Amino acid sequence: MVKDFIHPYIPNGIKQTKDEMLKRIGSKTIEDLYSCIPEHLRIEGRLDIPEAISSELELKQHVEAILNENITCAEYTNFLGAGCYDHYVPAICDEINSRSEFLTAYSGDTYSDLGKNQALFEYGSLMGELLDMDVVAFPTYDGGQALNTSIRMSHRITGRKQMIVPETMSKGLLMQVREYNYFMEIDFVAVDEKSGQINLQDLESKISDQTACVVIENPSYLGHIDRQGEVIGKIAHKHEAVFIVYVDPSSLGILEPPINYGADIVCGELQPLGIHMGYGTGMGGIIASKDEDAFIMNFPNHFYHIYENEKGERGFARALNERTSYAKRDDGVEFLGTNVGLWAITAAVYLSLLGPKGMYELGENIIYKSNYARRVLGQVKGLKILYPDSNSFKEFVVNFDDSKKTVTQINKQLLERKIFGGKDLSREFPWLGQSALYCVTEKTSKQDIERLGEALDEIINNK
Amino acid sequence: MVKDFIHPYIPNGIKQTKDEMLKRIGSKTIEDLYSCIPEHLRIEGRLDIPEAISSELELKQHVEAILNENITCAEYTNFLGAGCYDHYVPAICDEINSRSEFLTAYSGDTYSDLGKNQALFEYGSLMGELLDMDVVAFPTYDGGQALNTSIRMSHRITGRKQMIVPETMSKGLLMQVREYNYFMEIDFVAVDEKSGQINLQDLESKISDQTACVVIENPSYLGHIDRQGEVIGKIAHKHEAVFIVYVDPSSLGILEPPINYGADIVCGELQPLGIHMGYGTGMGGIIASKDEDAFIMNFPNHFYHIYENEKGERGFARALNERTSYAKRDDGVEFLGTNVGLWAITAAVYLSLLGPKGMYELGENIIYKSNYARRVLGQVKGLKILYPDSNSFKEFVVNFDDSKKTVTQINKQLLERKIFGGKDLSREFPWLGQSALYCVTEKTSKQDIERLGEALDEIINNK
Amino acid sequence: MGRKAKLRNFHAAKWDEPIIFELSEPGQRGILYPKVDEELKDEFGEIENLIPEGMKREKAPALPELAQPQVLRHYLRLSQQTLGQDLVIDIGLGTCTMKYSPKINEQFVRNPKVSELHPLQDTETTQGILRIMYEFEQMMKAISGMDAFSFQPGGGAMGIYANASVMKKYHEDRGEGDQRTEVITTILSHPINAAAPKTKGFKVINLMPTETGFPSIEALKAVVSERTAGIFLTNPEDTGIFNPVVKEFVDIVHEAGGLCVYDMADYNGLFGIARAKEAGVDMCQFNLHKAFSSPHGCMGPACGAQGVKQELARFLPVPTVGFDGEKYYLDYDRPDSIGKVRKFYGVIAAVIRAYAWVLALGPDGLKEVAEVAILNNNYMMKRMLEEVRGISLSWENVPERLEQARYSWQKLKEDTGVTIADINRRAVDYGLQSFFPSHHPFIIPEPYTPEPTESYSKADIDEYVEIFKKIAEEAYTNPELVKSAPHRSTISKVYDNLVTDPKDLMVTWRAYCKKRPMESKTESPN
Amino acid sequence: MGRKAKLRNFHAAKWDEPIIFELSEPGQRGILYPKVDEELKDEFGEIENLIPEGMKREKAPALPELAQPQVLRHYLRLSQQTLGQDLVIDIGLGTCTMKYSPKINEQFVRNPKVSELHPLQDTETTQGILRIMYEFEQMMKAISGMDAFSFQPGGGAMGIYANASVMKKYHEDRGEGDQRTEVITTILSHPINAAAPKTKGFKVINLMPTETGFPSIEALKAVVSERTAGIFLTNPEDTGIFNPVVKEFVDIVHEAGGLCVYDMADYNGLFGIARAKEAGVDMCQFNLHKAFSSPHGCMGPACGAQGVKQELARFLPVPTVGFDGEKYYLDYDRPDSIGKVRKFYGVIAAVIRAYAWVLALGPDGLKEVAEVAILNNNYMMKRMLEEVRGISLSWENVPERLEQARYSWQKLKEDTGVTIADINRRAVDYGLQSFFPSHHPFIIPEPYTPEPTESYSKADIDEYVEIFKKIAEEAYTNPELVKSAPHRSTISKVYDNLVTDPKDLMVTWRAYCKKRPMESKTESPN
Ligand SMILES: Cc1ncc(COP(=O)(O)O)c(C=O)c1O
Ligand SMILES: Cc1ncc(COP(=O)(O)O)c(C=O)c1O
Repeated sequence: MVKDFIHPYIPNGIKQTKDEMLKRIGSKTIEDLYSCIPEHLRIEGRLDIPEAISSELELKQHVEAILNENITCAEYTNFLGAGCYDHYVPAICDEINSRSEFLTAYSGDTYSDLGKNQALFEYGSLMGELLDMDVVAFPTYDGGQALNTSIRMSHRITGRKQMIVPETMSKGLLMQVREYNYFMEIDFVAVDEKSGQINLQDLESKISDQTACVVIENPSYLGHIDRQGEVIGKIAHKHEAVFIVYVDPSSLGILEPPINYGADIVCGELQPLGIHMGYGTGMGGIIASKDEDAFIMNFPNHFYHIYENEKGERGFARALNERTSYAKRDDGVEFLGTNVGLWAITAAVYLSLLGPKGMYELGENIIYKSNYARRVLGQVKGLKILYPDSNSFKEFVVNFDDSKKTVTQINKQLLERKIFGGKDLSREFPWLGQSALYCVTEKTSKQDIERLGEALDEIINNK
Repeated sequence: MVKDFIHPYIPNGIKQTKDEMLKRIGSKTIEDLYSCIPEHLRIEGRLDIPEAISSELELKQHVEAILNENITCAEYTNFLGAGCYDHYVPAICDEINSRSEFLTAYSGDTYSDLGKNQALFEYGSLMGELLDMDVVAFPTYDGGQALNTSIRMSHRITGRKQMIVPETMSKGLLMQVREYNYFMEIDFVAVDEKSGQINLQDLESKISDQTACVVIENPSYLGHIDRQGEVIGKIAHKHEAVFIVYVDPSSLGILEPPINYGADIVCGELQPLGIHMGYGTGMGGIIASKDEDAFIMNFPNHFYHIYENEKGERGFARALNERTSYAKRDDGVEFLGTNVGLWAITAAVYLSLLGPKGMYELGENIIYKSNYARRVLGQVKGLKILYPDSNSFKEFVVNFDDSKKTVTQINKQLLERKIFGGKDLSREFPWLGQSALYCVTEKTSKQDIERLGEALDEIINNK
Repeated sequence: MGRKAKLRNFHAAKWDEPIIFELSEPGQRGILYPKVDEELKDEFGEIENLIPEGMKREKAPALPELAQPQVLRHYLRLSQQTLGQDLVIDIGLGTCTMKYSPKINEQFVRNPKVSELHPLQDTETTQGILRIMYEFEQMMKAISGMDAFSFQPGGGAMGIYANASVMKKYHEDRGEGDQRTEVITTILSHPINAAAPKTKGFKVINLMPTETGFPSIEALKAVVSERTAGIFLTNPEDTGIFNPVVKEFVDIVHEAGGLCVYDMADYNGLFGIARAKEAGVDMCQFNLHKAFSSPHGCMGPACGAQGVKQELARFLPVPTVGFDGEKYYLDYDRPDSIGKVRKFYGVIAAVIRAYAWVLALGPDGLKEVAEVAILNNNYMMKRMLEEVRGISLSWENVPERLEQARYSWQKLKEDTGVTIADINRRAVDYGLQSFFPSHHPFIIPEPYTPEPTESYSKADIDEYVEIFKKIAEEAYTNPELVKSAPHRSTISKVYDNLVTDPKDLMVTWRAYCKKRPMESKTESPN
Repeated sequence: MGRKAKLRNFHAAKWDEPIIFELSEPGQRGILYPKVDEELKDEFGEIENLIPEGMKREKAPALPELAQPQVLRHYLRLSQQTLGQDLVIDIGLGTCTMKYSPKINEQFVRNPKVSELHPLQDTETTQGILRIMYEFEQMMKAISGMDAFSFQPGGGAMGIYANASVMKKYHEDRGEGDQRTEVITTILSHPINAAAPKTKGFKVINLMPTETGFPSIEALKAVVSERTAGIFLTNPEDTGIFNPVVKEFVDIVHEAGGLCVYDMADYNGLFGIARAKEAGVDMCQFNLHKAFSSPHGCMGPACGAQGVKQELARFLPVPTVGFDGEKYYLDYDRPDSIGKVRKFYGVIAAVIRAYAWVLALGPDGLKEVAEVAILNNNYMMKRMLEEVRGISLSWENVPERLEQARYSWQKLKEDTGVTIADINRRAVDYGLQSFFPSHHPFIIPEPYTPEPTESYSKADIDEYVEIFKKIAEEAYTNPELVKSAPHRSTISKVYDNLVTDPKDLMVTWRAYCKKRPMESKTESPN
């Protein structure tokens, strides 16, 4: 009747146990227990999936053989960024996020998961200092979704439907924005050809009393540091639009936090803060706002609030839940689900480790090395650095038009030299010609950069 | 006066903190605090070691670049054993032994380290079941040291100085035995040429009322299963010598535990039980005896004993400490120091995971695959399997004399084919000619074995 | 055989650990970064030369400053104060499918061969990971009967949202975008089944259950119309009740021109038994972090695997993974796609874990998962209902439950005044994770929804039942004990539901330092 | 600045976890192994065909049977009940140098590039690891002033034992093996300094300290003779007192033809300040798992780095690591070697960690380690002696201490009846690891030996002192509270020192099931 099915993941596979349990239930077979599922809804026969590899040893050999087909950024020299960044992950970040307790906890409350809840409160608190802001939410899926929600918030607050975004926004991010904010109109503000800075006249000409928000990225997708934030913010506010800044948190040890040049909502990608790339696994969305009711009540995300009792003991719990779809279903703010708690904790560890000085050194490393790369590549015959009139932080655009080669060709040749060249922009921004977005982080060494310069010189100039 | 020295490993490097502390002490400088060290005992100048690589990122790049010069058994196919074994390490073994709590605890007592102490008691208990014995000590440095102590115990118990060991004992182990039991006389008992089994006549001829112990390895160093344990034990006991068996714990799911054929003390290498090789890092020494006072009181090692209070709470603490050198200095039994607690816990996890059936399957995998390899290699022209008249467990000896090649030559050619050939025995046992000890574990696949056979055929027969 | 169920004399780890800011010692460093090469400093001069005016950060962020061992210690202590599934009998968090996440799978995803991959690398260098994504898609197709999958959604909620997007696109594509404005779901479904279509602009109709635990066919018929864009169904719902007429529901909606979406987050009791395909639905999503064993990670990262029928495949997010017989590739050429719902390709670590988990179990193993999940739940239900005072089952006249069940403590509350909040605090005293009552609105009073997945042994379930027996007993004999719980947790009772005004919100240390009530200040903040 | 020292409201994690055997459920499996290929089964038949008669195991080992999540859970719970250095202010375990073991170093040793190396691989394939061993030897030479090192000994004790072996071999080599039969050490030295030479066959003379904390030159002279094989010195000893006339000791022994061995396990206060070389000794050993940061791992694996002067290098264990200008190699051609003290080359993981630790700190960093260790200890001493009731310093007339100090609670005991055992149990209630009193024999009554290494912040030390202030206060005001401790630990008091007869020994579950006193049987064993 009942049979043995012995697998390490299923303790009650033993026939005797099953029989005992069935006896207590008063049923003869397990099938009896799901007799409520009519025949026509049942699967016929066995699932057509591979037979079990039930020994851990063989499973490991099987999966690792497949994974070994990958070649990684730890093996080759990487100059890819474009939204996912090859930053150094301190050992302690991994130590903490691999702790069984954190790895396998979920939505537990004040008492059962006090440690998790405190760590999440600390995430908000640390991010608050980095951003210089008081209201930081539990992070969302990724930077794109953080921006999506920021835009929706601006719509809910202003009741308006137009958003203005820079024409240099990444097409990936833009696809997310269009998808999620499908009901909004999108206007692109032009950037200056030499500097990549927002064209303020164009902004003025496009903004109106229909504008829900003005969005900038700082540094921009193409790498340059926006120096007009304050002016842009003022223009937005003049029209009572919300000023949203999408920021790279790894820059905030050396660059001014957006709130200080007028941002109302700040969002961005969390992954740079101690989280491995993992082919995109490491993404997370930072989202924070000014401490004003209208903003707070328009967040769809969890807030981890601190409580204290008479004894001075502190608990941490989700607050203002009535906003959310968990409490209100379709009457809640947007929707809420499982997001990236483990990355929040990881970022908390990262910020605790680095502190103000570490964040400064991080930024310093990136900006010097990246600028060095920009200079080295700028000196290779046949290459041109775009947006020369702006400072850049960790990314910059290299144009290959003079080399008469495509980025695809060049990147293939770099790959042969064990280098991942910059991201091909030629389809994303045809108006940039054969251009690629190069990224340099604190992990990139001076030698790596020089080797890249030599490799490109070789490839382009047959040196 | 005092200067800042800021390093992540040293919290009190801050000048202000140092000054505060010095002030409390009432000293001006830190140097004042070690003025008790006279000048002539001081180092002149700075230590002549490399300058600090104080960023974790650079340290990681530096060390990993060096480690990447290694090629491992995960990359090549390995047939080396000979005292250190390439067994599968279940994921949970590593999970547990990398837990901060276990990794960084030390010698804490009953209350502060209850969990550790229970795990150590469980190690003894699980090993006790595997060995079918009641008295199992905290493991010692490695199998060699376990054997050393076993021999010394036999000396202390019998007051005698002769030990008899098989002539096939590994030279490495023998070096340890000679070093530690320098005051004892060693006699080698011959083995049968066709079977590798102990020559009983020779044993009878060498044993006497001077014999402290008779030692056998089972399986032997050269891989065959000793089938005369019971007879050997009887011969030893007839002369009131202690019968010591050095056992491979990975065999005990399918092979009889030595106590059941008369062993008094059982020792062996712990590493096969869930511990990575780590270039020899993973060694540990199992040691267990009959439950008799004379044996117990002659252990130099810790015993983790179980206690219970009225409430039924259980504690675990070291017992009969008066035996040890910790309590008695030079009047204690041998000496005692930090050994391999983390490996004891790891082995406990391993045995808990495998259980009786896992240990059986492990043994089954090894013995079938190893015998298959023995057969496959035996069929290659120019190779000969030694000791054909015995069964072997996971290792066996291949002789290459007919091939007119040395093991060195053959192993170099195997290496080119990404295979680590068996251990060269030609210097260890010149009487075996050009022979190598091949090891096959549960990790070795049928395909690996066949590939080895083909590779050897190619190398030897220019196929 | 086995252990006797005994009540555990538990106490939570209690480190009384300050907020990380309170541990700051100015000047300490947790980690150092490379010194910028002197040559670069010479080349560029001061950092100000590289930063536009006004953009150099003036005031360093007031992050705490700690040495490395102190940072580590702090977070390790917090971790010990967290009852992860690995540590506890995590039966209480029903609907969350708290199952064992095999440790071997962690080795796979923490392997640099995964962790150090950039998503934009040339696919020549990512064949391994693409192969896993591709093969896992084939598995998911077999498991669900759907024809195409995307693993881009970052969780179940986003998977459902993506299905709402496909639904919208589908109708737009047919020129019915403006007409098909209504989505139907059930009030008992996870809130996301209402919130996601709403976020996508649909009007949502929430159907109430009848005494069967699901809505009547009549009720459905009454709301279906030419405005119907589709229906979002969960089966079984969080009540554990299976809707046997789901096919009829689907047919009705299909006839009206709507699409049917299945929320398969509660799939754990159905592996190898029932599929989306046989129910006739057009789309579904699975939570890889639930039934497929990827760990929950303190609420993510997660993956909502979105599966659709062939007709809808062209709408899936971009890119998808293809295989040309030799190489795996990313297919961006998808003009009808809804676009992107998450950066790159989703939480690939969850895909790898799920892939390894399915491989480890195979077809028979997956079915065994479902059967044991059902067996465990029915066994526990029997014991709970017969042995625990004050508890009852919702929809008592429908006795069958699959892998979970919704109970009510209403009687206990009426008899003793002890509420689910009290019971939940008390449960922590016995080493349990707090339980999940129900989603809102509470259709059932004093709800309670445990789910004993296949990862728990009979002994575990017995221990779990004994605890609730005991707590119920306590409620009847000494209600104050339960009401004043927890007594053996990391902290004692705090009043953690007092914030109603956003002005009182303190979600950062800096806000707390500004706002916290004077009387509670025990020492001045850092 | 910084946190105020406050007493922590601690409670240990308490899982009330059974012995693993009690969790067994016959039939459950924690892990499966590959099925043996059918072809092999066909080829060889039954397993009996492969095993000699009588050698097939008849009765399967009575190991427990558990599924995988249950095994994991059990050991995770036990881990939480263990106060590792990472988790606590581990100042109490003096002489053990409980310092921070950097996590980055764990990544190195857990890298398959280390863990999957077989020690007998062709050295062509192990150049990386050999290079680290070689380079670390160069570092150790500079740090100690010795001329050659072996990392083979598996701990400090074995390092000292290996030094005793070298000593013996040296005298034998000179034909004085039979004459040089006596070794001198001090009664305050770690017991191994007596036990190791004894194990090597020497007669041991233990010198008593004078009021200086170390023996007098006269006492030494009185025991030195032509029978003297050598002396085993520790400086500073576990008392933290530095012997400033160590060179005179060394000279006296040298003159008599003996060798001098330095036990450098207590080296943490001397990095960059004083070395073996300047003291004139011939041999020494360092514990890489102590001053060099390799973690203690619940008592190992460990490494005793054995260092000797050039004249003794040929006696070091075989093999050593060499470098021919191009390649690193293992040198087995060492005819004068003592042989082997441990399999292969020792605990290489400890070498890698120590190497990385030294690299991370550099010459200035190492000296800073020593200076801060000394500063921390002196600061703590000042506070302890001035603020804690009932405590005093040993050898009070020698006020200087380096990195640790031995105290006495004798006065407290006399005043209150509270013993060090009581205090130690009570300390656990405040979240501290139990402290180390002293090695045997107790020269100082009610001894106590804390060591605040450089890993602890001032705030940590302050917290530590406050706890002992409080416990002393409790002893004076409420001694029963201390005597009946612990009250907030994983278990309450058990009488853990009752075994004196080996017949009562229960070190295995099976022995316990046979022997345990009937009255304590709470349930029948599995
Ligand atoms: C039935 C059901 N649907 C949807 C979800 C939402 O999934 P997620 O939490 O991953 O966003 C859940 C998760 O709790 C669920 O149980
Ligand atoms: C001074 C001294 N010598 C020797 C040892 C012994 O070292 P190990 O414990 O590694 O065997 C110790 C360790 O406690 C020690 O402190």
